[in-house]
Amino acid sequence: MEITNYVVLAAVLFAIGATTVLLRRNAIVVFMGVELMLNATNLAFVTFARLHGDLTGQVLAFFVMVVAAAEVVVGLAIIVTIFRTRRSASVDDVNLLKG
Amino acid sequence: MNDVIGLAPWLIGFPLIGAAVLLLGGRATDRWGHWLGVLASGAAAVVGFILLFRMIGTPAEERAVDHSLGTWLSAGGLDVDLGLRLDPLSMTFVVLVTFVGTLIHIYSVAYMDHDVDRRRFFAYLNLFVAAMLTLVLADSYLLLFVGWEGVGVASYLLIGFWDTGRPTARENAVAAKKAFVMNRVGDMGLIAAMAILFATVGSVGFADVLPAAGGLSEGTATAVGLCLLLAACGKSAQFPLQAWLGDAMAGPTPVSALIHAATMVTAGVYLMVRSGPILEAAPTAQLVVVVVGAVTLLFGAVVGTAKDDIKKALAASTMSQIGYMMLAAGLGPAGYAFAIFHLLTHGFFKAGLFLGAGAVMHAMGDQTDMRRFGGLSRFLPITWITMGLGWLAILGIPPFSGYWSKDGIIEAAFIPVDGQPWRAWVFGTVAVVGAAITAFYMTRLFFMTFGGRRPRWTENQHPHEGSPLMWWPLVFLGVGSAGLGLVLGIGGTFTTWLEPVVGHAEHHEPVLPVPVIIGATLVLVLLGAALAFRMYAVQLVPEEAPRGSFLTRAARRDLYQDAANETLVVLPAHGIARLVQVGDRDVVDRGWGVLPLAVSWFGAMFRKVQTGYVRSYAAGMAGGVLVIALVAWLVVRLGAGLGGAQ
Amino acid sequence: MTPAGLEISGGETVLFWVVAPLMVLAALGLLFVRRAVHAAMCLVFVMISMAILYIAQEAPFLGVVQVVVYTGAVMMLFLFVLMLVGVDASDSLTETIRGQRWIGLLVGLGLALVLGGVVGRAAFPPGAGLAGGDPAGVANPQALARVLFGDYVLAMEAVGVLLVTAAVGALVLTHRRRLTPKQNQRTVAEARVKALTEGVSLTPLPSPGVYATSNAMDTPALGPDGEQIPQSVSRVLRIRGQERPAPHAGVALVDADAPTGAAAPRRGEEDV
Amino acid sequence: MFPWLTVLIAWPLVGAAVVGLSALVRRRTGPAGGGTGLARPLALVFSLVEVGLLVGAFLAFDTGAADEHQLGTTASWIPQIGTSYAVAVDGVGLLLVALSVVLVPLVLLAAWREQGHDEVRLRRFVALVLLLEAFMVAVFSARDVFLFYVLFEAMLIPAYFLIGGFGQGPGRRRAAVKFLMFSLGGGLIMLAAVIALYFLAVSNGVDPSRAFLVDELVAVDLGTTAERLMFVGFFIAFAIKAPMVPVHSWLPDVAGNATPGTSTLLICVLDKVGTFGMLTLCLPLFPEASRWAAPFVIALAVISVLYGAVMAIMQTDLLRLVGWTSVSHFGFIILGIFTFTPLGTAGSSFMMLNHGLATGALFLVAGFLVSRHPERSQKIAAYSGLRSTTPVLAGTFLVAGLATLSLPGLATFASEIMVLIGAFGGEPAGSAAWTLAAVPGVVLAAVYVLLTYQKIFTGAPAAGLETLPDLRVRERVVAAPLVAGLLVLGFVPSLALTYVNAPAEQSVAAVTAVDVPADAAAQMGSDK
Repeated sequence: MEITNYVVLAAVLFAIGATTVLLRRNAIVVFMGVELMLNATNLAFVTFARLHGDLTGQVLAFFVMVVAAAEVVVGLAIIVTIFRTRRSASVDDVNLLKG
Repeated sequence: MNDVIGLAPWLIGFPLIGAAVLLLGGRATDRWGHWLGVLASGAAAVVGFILLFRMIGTPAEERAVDHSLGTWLSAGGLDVDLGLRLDPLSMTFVVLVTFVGTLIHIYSVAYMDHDVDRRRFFAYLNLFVAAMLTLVLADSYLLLFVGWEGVGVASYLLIGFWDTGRPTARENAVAAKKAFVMNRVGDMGLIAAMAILFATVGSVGFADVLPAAGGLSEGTATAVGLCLLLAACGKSAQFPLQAWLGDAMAGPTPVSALIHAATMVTAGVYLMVRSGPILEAAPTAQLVVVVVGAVTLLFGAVVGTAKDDIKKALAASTMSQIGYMMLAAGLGPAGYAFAIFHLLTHGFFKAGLFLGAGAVMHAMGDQTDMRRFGGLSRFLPITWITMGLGWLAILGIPPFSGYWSKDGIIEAAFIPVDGQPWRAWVFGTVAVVGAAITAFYMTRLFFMTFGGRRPRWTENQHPHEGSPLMWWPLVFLGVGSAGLGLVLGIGGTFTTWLEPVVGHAEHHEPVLPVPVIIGATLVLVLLGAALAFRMYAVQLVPEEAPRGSFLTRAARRDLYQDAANETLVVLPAHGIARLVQVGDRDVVDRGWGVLPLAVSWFGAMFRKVQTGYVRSYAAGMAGGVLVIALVAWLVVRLGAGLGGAQ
Repeated sequence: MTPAGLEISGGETVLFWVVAPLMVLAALGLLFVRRAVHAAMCLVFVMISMAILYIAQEAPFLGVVQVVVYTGAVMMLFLFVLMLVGVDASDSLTETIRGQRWIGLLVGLGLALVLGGVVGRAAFPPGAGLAGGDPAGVANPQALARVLFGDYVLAMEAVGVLLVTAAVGALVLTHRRRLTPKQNQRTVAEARVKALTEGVSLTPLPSPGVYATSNAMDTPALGPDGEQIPQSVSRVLRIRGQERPAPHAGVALVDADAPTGAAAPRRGEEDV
Repeated sequence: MFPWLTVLIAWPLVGAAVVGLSALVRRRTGPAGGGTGLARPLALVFSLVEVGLLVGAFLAFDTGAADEHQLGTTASWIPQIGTSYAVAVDGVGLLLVALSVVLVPLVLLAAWREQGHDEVRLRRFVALVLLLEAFMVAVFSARDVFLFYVLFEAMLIPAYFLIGGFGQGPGRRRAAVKFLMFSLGGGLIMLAAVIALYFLAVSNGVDPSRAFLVDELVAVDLGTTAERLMFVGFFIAFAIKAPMVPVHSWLPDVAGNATPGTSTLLICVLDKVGTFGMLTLCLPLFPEASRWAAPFVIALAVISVLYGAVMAIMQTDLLRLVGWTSVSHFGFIILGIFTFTPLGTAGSSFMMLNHGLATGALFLVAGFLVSRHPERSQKIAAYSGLRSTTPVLAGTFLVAGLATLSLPGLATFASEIMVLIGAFGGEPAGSAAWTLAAVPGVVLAAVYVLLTYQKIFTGAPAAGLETLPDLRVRERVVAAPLVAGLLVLGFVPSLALTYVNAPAEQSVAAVTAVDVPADAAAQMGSDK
């Protein structure tokens, strides 16, 4: 087996995550898509760390995890706040970014 | 001469100071302002006579003196002094302006007695005298132009003197504006002439330009001559810029006498005579001057026969008489002296006629329609006699003054120029016919006013002579009308007097013997006068104007000059102006408006991309990544391909 | 062509081919399941599988962290929020933005193609493997710790600050500001006295169940005048129609089901 | 040597700051100072002291060397990009500085009651006027192209607020934006040229720390194409400012909507930056390009003369009319500059001063008239027959109007006739013909001035206007210096010509010293 299989797997997972972000309307599921994309990159990092024999990739994956955790905390807090005021978790209900 | 030359600036100074005091002093000077005006004008007259007598006392060749007060304007090669040129020509004018001017000042004290704005009137009169003297005393075209415009603005102010508070106020103001604007049309000519002279000779001073005139190419001289003629036409109400003079009668009558008869309107003739050397270098321009003079001469005379308004009839007469002068000025040295001579005598008799008309109007409660006069000789004897003298003078009956000057012009017109007898015949005939028509309309005016047994007055009119302040000037002018020509004309005194300025005229024989010309003229004049006497003194004059022939109706309407101006100039000009206005709004302004519109249109277009939906934005970003990847790939491929090709 | 320094064992190969398709399937579940809870469960599966792959790829520490942080903390957080929002909240899959579905699918596919293309076209170096580069005997967590607290100590500190900030941020965001003044005993008493004019009784309402014969909760109390007081029965019972009349001779229960009017005070203030 | 110009620039800035701070003083002392506070008197005192300083500058100026730049200061400003604070004036610059300094107190006095009793508004207004004064003095004395550009744009800030914030017309905000957009558009093109100029100068061996100084740039040979492009960049900016047809559209709107005082400062002084820039930057920096473009510029100038005059005749709004007359007069100024004769150039320089006095007087007197109308109408048709009720106002208006139509005896005549006589003999192709084409402008001027006078002041008094008050003492004090200036300079034009003759000769000499390349001459021929 080639080690690149891991990378291909990461790419596929990343694409699925991105598609989730584009297609789903529930903010929480969209968020899960983002998490999936992050995890896919982590897999790539770990694979490349192994490929190059360099631990830095793993370190970076570690940092991604921490940042992702922070991001989840804040993001979910925002979703909760929005849900509390608008009674909806659909991203399409929030179009204040309109130009 | 040089010991009194220092007085010369005071000729202009006295009236200018008078005008300044009266204008700035305001209502505080109301009580004595008119006497200050008379004093200023009188002082100028005294200075004028002192200078005149000193000039007569000096030998002929030393009479022309240039007196400079220092530099006025000096820049880029143009040096103009505040310089005065005193010579027989300008002194003639000085005496005419100050003497007649002072008489009219005195007359006005009484004439304007009841006007609340009498002080302002005298301020303007003084301003006019100062400007007129600047015009004639200037030693350069530029300084002449200062006076030229100065008399224009004084004329504007005086024509529109009654521009508020009267039923005709708006018409008066319009007449004033018309006069100024038409004068300005002429002024363009003077500006252009100065520009050409500066470009060719490098100066606008008489001392530089006139001697150099002979060296100008004929084309340049013609251009300058025609430009000067345009200026003269505007100022002297010559065809085709004559339309303003009739309307200018809206001003008080002393104004008409001083400005629109005796002095300002003759400035064009002065300009022509002063610029004689330039005209002589341009035969074409000379011919045009003669033609303009001849046309105006007949034009004014024809219009004069039909006017019922006494002032407008006199205005038409003025136009016609200036036509004579202009004709003479175009004849070269032979005519110059007679042009100025006629100008001088005309100044006296026409001022007298206008002041007489003023006296009649004063007596008849500002009535100007001659059909409502009649039989006034018994009630206004002094006016009758003095106007009678003026009437005889303008008819050219010997030995009254008009005979000496006008006959000289007619004779000069019959002299062939450059061996072209047709010109002599044409212009001579025109001059003689004009004299006959003049006799007709002046006799008509005189008898419609004074003759007839049955007065045609409106009710409640009790004509009587005005105060001595009014009739003494009439007497002076009447005496001048009667005797001036005899004094100056006999033996060619005046011609000799002007010779140092205008040059000596070689004597040429007219195409007809002189006695024949004189005889024929007199016969035609008497015929014209007799016809008028029969129609307006023997027969009854209807109170309402009859419809009249086509020619009469046309003459009443100034031979449709206003209509022609309206259709030929005003309407097209207004059309162009409308076009420019619409163009500015709809093309220029809106054209610039397109830029911001385009910007906001683009904004509106790209605004639609911003739906506000997060997922759209996310799709945009992801799509952008794809596009970038694609472009990067293409670039790499292309780069590789090129690299491979090399 | 297996790289020299990196041996991929047969076991790992088997593991990969078992786990990877399942992961992809679970990930696709994220796209297609309707209920958010199910999506969350799919994601949990993907993450745990991911941890397994990490461990297989010589990253045992990250594998453990993955389980602890993602499945243990992050996904639990997701589930909590889902509970808060409503577990049964299902997503309608009809698309509201015109063209978004096709654009999304196209872009997703394109992304997969591009990434796959890149992977396919890239020339990878021979695999090195982590064991070869490390000093012998040092386990993965220790090696990682050396790098983390050696080269990246500053980033580590910064990440710590970030976590604290995120925690505070979450607190601030979810904090509900009090819009009305806090109620204390005095204000409650004053409000009651004030409401007296509107026909609200000053004293507590009588409890149900006086003269009870069975379950006292569903029987209205009787007032001093002998009338039944319907309000004394819990509102829920009244709405369900489970109250029963008081056994009082001669007095019929009149219109017990009808609401007692808008002005009628309710028992207790706890409104949902 | 005393830095007169720096002091002249700094003093109004100090004034603006003090006026701004005067709010604090009043608050501390309580409302004892009446309803309108200290701002107006303070500003007036500052502007009058500035006039005193100006007199000092005049005394220190050596008229024998009017073509040299004097009274100046030079200091490095941003050494990294080689800009300097370099100020100095020649005779022309000094006259324009004088015009700005003299007009400001008059404008303040004229606007004494214009802004009502709102103290904050008043304070802002006078502070902006003082700020504008400082910028105007500075821009006329800048000898560093970059400094000039910065001031050129900085002037727009106070001008924008003066139009948009304090105007009288309903469209003042739109007019302010229009003014700003036009000016910024021109400034942008000019900026490109300024930057290009710097780099070309540096590449031609000019010391980079001095490469923005005009005196250094004059000697640089830029190369034909580059010079022409840069000329166009500068010229467009100046043409917009000077308002020249067809980039004049902003001017009538501003004139119709701003207060007369603002219009005076803007059109009589600030717009002179356009013609001043043409004279002192375009000609010396780009002599060959100036000659190359001259036939085209002259044609546009003459079109401006006639266009502005015709549009003025067609106006129904008094203040817009005055604005249009300026388009006409700026045409004359540009005609004089681009025919390259010492007489015409001196006339144009003189006319820049005279136009400020004459049009300023006309704007301010028109403002006095409008302020008397019960509804503050600017429509000419709203007035009639006012000569008998307000004779002094009518007289002042007439004098200002006659100055606008260049009547002899008033300063404008001398300058206009100098331009016309000079331009006729100009060197560029078609000078004579175009000059003759401009001459009808004097007739049109007579029409628009006298028509307006006739409509407003003659005839029967309009209903409701029978008892208007005549000019008050304050208003006479405003009008008197302008009228006196016009009369004095009209009778003794040499007072001003002393300052403009030498610079005019110098700038003409600089331009005519350069040969026009053969291809350019051919192009000039084909332009006709």
